[in-house]
Amino acid sequence: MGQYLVRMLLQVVPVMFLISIIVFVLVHVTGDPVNLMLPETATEEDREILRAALGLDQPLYQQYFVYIKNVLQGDFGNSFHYGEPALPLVLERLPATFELAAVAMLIGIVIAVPCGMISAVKRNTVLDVIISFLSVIGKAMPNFWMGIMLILLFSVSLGLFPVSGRGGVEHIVLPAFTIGIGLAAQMTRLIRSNMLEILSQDYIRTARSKGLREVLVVGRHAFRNGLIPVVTIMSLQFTSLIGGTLVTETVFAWPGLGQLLVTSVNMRDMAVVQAAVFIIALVVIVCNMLTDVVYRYLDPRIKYN
Amino acid sequence: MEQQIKKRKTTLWSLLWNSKLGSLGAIIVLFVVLVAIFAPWIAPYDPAALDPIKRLKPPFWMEGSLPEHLLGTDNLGRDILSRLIYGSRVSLIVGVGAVLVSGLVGTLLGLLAGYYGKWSNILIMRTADAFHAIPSLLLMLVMLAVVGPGLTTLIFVIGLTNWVSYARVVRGEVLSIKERDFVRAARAAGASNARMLFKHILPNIMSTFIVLSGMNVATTILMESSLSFLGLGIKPPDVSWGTMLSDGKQYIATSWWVSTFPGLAITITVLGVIFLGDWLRDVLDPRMKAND
Amino acid sequence: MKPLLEVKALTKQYPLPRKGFRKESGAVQAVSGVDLAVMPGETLGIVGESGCGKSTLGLMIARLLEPTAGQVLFEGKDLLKVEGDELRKARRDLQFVFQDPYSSLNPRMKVSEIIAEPMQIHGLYKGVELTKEVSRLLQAVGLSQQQGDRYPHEFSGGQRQRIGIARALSLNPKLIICDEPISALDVSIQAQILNLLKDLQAEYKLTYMFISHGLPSIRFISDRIAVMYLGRIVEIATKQQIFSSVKHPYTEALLQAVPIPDPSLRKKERIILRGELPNPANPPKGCAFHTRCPYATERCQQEQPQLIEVEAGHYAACHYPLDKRKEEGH
Amino acid sequence: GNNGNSSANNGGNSSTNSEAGNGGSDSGRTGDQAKLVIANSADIESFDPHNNNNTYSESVIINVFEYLVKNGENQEKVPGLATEWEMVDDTTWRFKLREGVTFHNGDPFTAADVKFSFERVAKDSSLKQNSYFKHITEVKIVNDYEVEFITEYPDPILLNRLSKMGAGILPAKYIEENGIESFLKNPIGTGPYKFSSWTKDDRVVLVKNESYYGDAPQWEEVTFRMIPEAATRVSELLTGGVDIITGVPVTDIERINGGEATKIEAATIQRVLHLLMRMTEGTVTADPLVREAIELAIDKQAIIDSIAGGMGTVTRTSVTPGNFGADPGLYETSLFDADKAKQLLQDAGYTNGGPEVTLSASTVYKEIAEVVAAMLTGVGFQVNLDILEPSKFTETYNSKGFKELFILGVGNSLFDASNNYNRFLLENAAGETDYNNPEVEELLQAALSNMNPEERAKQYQQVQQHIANDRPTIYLYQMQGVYGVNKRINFAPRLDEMFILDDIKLAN
Amino acid sequence: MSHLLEVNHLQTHFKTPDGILRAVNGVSFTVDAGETLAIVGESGSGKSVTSMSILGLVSDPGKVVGGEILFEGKNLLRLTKKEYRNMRGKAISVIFQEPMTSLNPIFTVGFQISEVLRTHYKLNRKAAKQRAIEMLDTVGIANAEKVYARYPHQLSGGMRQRVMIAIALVCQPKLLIADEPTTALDVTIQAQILELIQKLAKEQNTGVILITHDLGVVAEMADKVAVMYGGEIVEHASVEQIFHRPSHPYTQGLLASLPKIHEDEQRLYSLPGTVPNLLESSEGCTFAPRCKFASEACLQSKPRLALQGEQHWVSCLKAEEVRG
Ligand SMILES: Nc1ncnc2c1ncn2[C@@H]1O[C@H](COP(=O)(O)OP(=O)(O)OP(=O)(O)O)[C@@H](O)[C@H]1O
Ligand SMILES: Nc1ncnc2c1ncn2[C@@H]1O[C@H](COP(=O)(O)OP(=O)(O)OP(=O)(O)O)[C@@H](O)[C@H]1O
Ligand SMILES: [Mg+2]
Ligand SMILES: [Mg+2]
Repeated sequence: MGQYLVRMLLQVVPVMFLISIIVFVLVHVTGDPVNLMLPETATEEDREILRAALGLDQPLYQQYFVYIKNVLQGDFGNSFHYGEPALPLVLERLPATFELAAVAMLIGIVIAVPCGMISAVKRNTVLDVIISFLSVIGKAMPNFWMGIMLILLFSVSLGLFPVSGRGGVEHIVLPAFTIGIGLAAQMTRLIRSNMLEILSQDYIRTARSKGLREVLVVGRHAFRNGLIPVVTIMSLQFTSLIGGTLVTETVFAWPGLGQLLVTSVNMRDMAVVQAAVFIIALVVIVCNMLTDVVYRYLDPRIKYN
Repeated sequence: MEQQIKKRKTTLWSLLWNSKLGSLGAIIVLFVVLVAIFAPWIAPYDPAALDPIKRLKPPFWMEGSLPEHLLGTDNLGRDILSRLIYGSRVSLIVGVGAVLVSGLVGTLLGLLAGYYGKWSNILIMRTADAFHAIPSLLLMLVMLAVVGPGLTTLIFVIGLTNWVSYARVVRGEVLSIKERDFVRAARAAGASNARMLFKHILPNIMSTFIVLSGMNVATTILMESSLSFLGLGIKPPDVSWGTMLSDGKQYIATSWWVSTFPGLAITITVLGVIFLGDWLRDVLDPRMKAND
Repeated sequence: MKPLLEVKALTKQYPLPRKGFRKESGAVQAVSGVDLAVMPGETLGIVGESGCGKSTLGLMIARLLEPTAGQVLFEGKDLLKVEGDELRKARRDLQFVFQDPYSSLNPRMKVSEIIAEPMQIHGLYKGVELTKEVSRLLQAVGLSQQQGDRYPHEFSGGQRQRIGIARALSLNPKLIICDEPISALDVSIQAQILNLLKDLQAEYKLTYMFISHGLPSIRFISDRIAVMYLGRIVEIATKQQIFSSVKHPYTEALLQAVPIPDPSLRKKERIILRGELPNPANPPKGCAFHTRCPYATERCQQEQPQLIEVEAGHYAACHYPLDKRKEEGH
Repeated sequence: GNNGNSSANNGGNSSTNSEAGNGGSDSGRTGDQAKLVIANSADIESFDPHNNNNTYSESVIINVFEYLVKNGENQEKVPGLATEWEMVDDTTWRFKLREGVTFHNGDPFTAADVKFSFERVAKDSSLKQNSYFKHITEVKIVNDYEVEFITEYPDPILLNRLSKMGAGILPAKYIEENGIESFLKNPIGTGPYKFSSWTKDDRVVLVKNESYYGDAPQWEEVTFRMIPEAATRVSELLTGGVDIITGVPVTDIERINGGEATKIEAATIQRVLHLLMRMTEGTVTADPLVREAIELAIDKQAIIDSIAGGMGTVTRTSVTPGNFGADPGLYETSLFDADKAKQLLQDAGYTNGGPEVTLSASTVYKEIAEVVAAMLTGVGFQVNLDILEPSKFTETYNSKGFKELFILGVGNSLFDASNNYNRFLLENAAGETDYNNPEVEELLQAALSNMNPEERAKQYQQVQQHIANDRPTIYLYQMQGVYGVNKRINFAPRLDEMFILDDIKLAN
Repeated sequence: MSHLLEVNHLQTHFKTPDGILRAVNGVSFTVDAGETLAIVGESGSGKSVTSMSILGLVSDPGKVVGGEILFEGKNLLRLTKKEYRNMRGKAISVIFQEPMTSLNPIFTVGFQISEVLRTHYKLNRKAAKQRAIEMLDTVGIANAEKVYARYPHQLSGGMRQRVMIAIALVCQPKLLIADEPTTALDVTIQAQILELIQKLAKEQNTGVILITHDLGVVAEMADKVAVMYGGEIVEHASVEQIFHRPSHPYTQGLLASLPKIHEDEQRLYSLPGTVPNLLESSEGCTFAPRCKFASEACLQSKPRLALQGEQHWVSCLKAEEVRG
């Protein structure tokens, strides 16, 4: 375990540095935060003063060194926009974001697994076509459409769930479904194509020759073997969700990282963007590690690679 | 024997014909492509011609519809049918173009990472991690600042944010394919690395590529609309399905048709692409031909 | 005469996987310190237990697998030291026929493309000439020109194997390593392929390394036979020597276990090797075979026997080579 | 440039107009009479009144922090934390402070707090409100309940400045003891409502200040929810999740009015939509004929009737009624004449194909920009539409990077003509419209420090006439605030878009 | 007495785009309890498909289109899916041709063995494990308890093969189908496995169908032999008769092709010509194009399996002549 962590760290640290440099440069390329912070009536002199106050008048590399030195001491700097330390701003969004991402993932899996398997087992039948059609709709209809439709149907017409906001369990159902449907769509297709491959493997025939019920043959013997690429995509999807549920967050007024990130990017709020990307990168890396662990659990052969 | 060979040459078409879904997909895709090409001749109106007074009229079967606007009008009173017809152009170009760009970049990098391993693997996969962690919005804004708006920029921006998933999946495939004996056999024959990569490994990951790409067409068409929102994509009066969708966003509750029709257009097109892709995958795989 | 191929102390370790998060837990010693020499025009048969490292050895010689240690001298040149273009050129003369014919053919290439590829790579023929050469090779292995237009999956196992052979022949190499080219075929097709290889050898003075489980086939095709056990050569001699005066108990067990295709000679009691199969990741101390050897002694458990020349040209790695043992009355 | 412009120059700051969204539901709330939930489309920036520059923030924190002077019903200045004031000389003002006022933590409010607050906002140039106050050179404490403001030069609109957000009074002692950061986490003011919690991008909760010096606040708890999506806000209102929503899309008006428990309240607001034109030498819009053609090409009323759902008033000035210096003659008029516009283009020498112009707008005004572009195209212009994401728009705007035309929604929290017309001062116009009319310059300069109200009003009226003729800017229309309101509530929208909580009452 | 298994005119066809592929075309044979029937024949002649047909596991484009499969007198083709399922693994079990790929890589071998028991005998986890370990022991795997928890890739080829056998035998089937169980193994391990099958067959009176290319193995193991060619059985007789009095030219050809372990030869005999195309149904004898005895008649009419001596069935018009 220790060794593994050390090895991961050896790769993580340079990646984090790389990311911090890229983000630093990117944010600076996109524009001058001062232009966004001051009213249009501010004079050039006002701007210079503010720039100096924020340290933006220094050469870029110098700014970066100052920045990275502070980061190494655990200080991610202050948000231009909120005037507060950046890291807590980001951290305080994480629970909402994780909650939404996790439940959405769960919903995606619960929908996609049976659909994908049925689709593969009943390949090229009407059922398969229907599932394909639904999953394309799930993918081709944007999240805002899906979200608003769900609100209109389940909140306004049926009164089953609250419209928006974060709160109890009932609040997460609609936003999670909105995202989950899109995730399910992609996973369904992937599971289908995997299952097709697996179902023609010899060991499936072996399972049948044992007299197992078809449900077990497919659900036990085929399914787990087909999970590896699905897990890859799932971890990709999950990590994408960590910063990328803006549309759904907006529709459901969900105070997640997506909104913060977009506001910060739009405001060129360097410190927050950096802190957010730092956290997201950590999540990406931790997820990749977890995925590795899950791989090993799913497929004992993985060790041989 | 002679006969058999002749039969083989014609099988491609007959295979398409025999595959119901494949031909359905082909028909859909062909239809959309034709619509895009012949848009000016088909569309009943100028897609940009607006008449705010006639805004938000419903499609023909609903009360209050205008007979001259079959699928109703949008928020500025433009004819939705005409916009759908013209919108197919940008959407198709972006959908296909961006998928190709991300597919090419991602596949290439995935190939290299998987094939060469070692430092190129670390370099590429960590870069992928970085790309994955950096918000795409930021990348897009930078592209906007550096390259300036336009259709090509749009395609490249989408391509550059989407390559990661290709790279990951392709790399995984390559890792297993490169252990197969036929790759060794090619090496034994003295094949160069390029030959190994493109002649032996690449064709064997095509099916993965196709499965990924089918759904990605939908993703990119939708992404185009959010980029247009950032000012990176096309500008009015040009029209695309994505922009139609986002224009209709605030009217979903009151005038569903504004956003639902372009959504359906995307759905049907992607469905066509996917059916065609499934078929293509089978055709590209000589083994599958036999059992369709 | 100088040997065409000389292998010195060739060794391969496959690293064992990590278990969970623990660090590397050793390695499988697939091939340990093999020395060999093959003369031009000769066929060296290699037999041995499944998993004893035959394929690994072959792959390393063809430099399709990086050895952990050792030397492969081909025409006096150390193959392991060449790289890049030079390596690719060297490969012209050294071809490999894979154990699994199906997986060694790219499923997405037509057979004619597969056969033409090596010639294209080395720029031997072009255009019409290439086509002609491909059909000549197809015919040489008993396939028709039209069949070149098909994909590998459309062939039977035996035909695929022949495609692999045609591909190996296309470069007119000096040495072909055949890794169980006939195991999955029915006897009639086996015979066909064995004949073909012999004919080609006669015609082009080819040199073969022929790996197989089928002792009768090995006997038919080989000049000399090497017997491997757990990554080592335990016996090597001409086929006459092996079949008439076997020296190593493992070889003896192999020979006795060969089923005889005659029901009237059915053995009442088979001599079956008992005992634990050795684990290549953790080979037993002393002679690797001692766990199953009916003659094993204390010494065998402690001391690893070296491959020594027991008779002229007959080498065996046993403390008690069979004849000697009989003499000594063990 | 020390003119006070509270501008809402783009969608980020605009609480009205047809932009996205609404919605909201707070399931715990319903049925609780003493609780109020208001859904806004954007979050407040912070609880620092000095470092905030948008209407949303002010509409919320105005209930927590108070000003020395307040705006009365007709924008007359009424006592706030100051009970009386007088101008000692052109650059000195004296204020008498209200006694017996305490901050939410119990500390008394005194002159020290006033001094602290104004010196902070006037001196710290990194604060977003700084530019409105930096000419205040000193705040002198006369005694605990009397202060004097000294300004660098005569400022006719000092009182207007003192009744806007940057003039919020902060607790000097509390901040000096705890530091500004901890203050911002736990802000206190003197207002009728106390800070309870703020979940960013989600909600701000205020609770009743039991020891308020004025009338007892009537709501136990008020929640301001942030719901960016208009459709969601409307759904929240319809399902009873919230009581008041801002920014109702005009297409949803019918739905809300048709709802059993919901109604629409709309009122004119301070925001006027501008179409600014670059008059820089060499641009096509430098030609007055072209500019006139543009104004004549635009059917403002049609825009209001369609896109704005009838909610708006055509105007040729941005100093609308209720503001100091308004010219009623330019209000409620429009000059649409497409044929004449075509003729003007001909006259300007564009015989085949009109001039090419780029029209920039933030996505907030996308629809309007599209319609305007279509109208311009209709008379022969070739229009490149350049729709920018709001912050990109702001950036371009602040760096004066637009081409011929751009659309801007401009508010006016100072209720004074100077706020709108100072943009035509040579110094300010340079690089933006490049408007240069010496007469106007003279008038504007004079008005800047003219302490005589009548004269000053005249000066501004003259300026408006000039501008209406010179057309560095065309005014499209004055907008309306459209609110959705639960019928259990009586709510009258305000010109300044503030939520004065105690003016919102339960209907009975 | 009725046979344990009786296959009558079994026909299994694959629908391919090139036409109907007659992989098994009218095959008939019987197996009695305790008896070992070896099936040998050309690669691609339908041996594996025949065994799959008996198990009802022919994969997709393939279908049993004719004939009957009587197991203990019951026609398997008439069973419901559920009845068939209950039969599989319990009454009839199979050792597949590919030992390397026939085990599910992600389950422990122990699980895969006990799964059969739990399916058919509803044993609980513990009992099933107990039984599975016993079985591993029986197939000669040392340290069975440890091996129980291993994954297939952690076992050698021979061990995997024996795990397959354990799965096939754990329910004490009445019929065992072993499809080339030893192709990839060296002769010493092969011998071990063959002995095991033989012993278990004798002790439990199991009928065995042994499919193999190795005529040596056939000679050692079989009671009866069926020789397949082009989807048909061309000769069916006791093992002695096949080896000593082969009456079909193909059988003769096979035997003649064998390399001899005790002799050095310069050339091996091999049948001329190529494998028949199963897509075309020929009028005459499928082997005729490669047969040195073939006459006009052979090309005209299809021979049928006919009795040529005691329990010796040959499908050849010229059987007499062939036998010489
Ligand atoms: N990639 C690998 N990783 C780890 N171990 C391996 C790998 N390839 C082979 N081995 C191990 O190396 C040893 C030798 O394998 P090799 O394939 O050379 O055997 P072989 O003699 O060809 O056997 P067979 O007769 O079954 O083909 C075996 O124990 C095998 O398990
Ligand atoms: N899925 C399939 N689709 C089409 N044809 C098939 C399929 N499976 C088997 N066949 C064909 O059926 C015929 C019989 O195959 P089978 O596997 O029974 O041969 P076999 O006698 O077992 O050969 P081998 O000795 O090589 O194992 C072959 O010609 C093969 O091409
Ligand atoms: Mg091998
Ligand atoms: Mg078979």
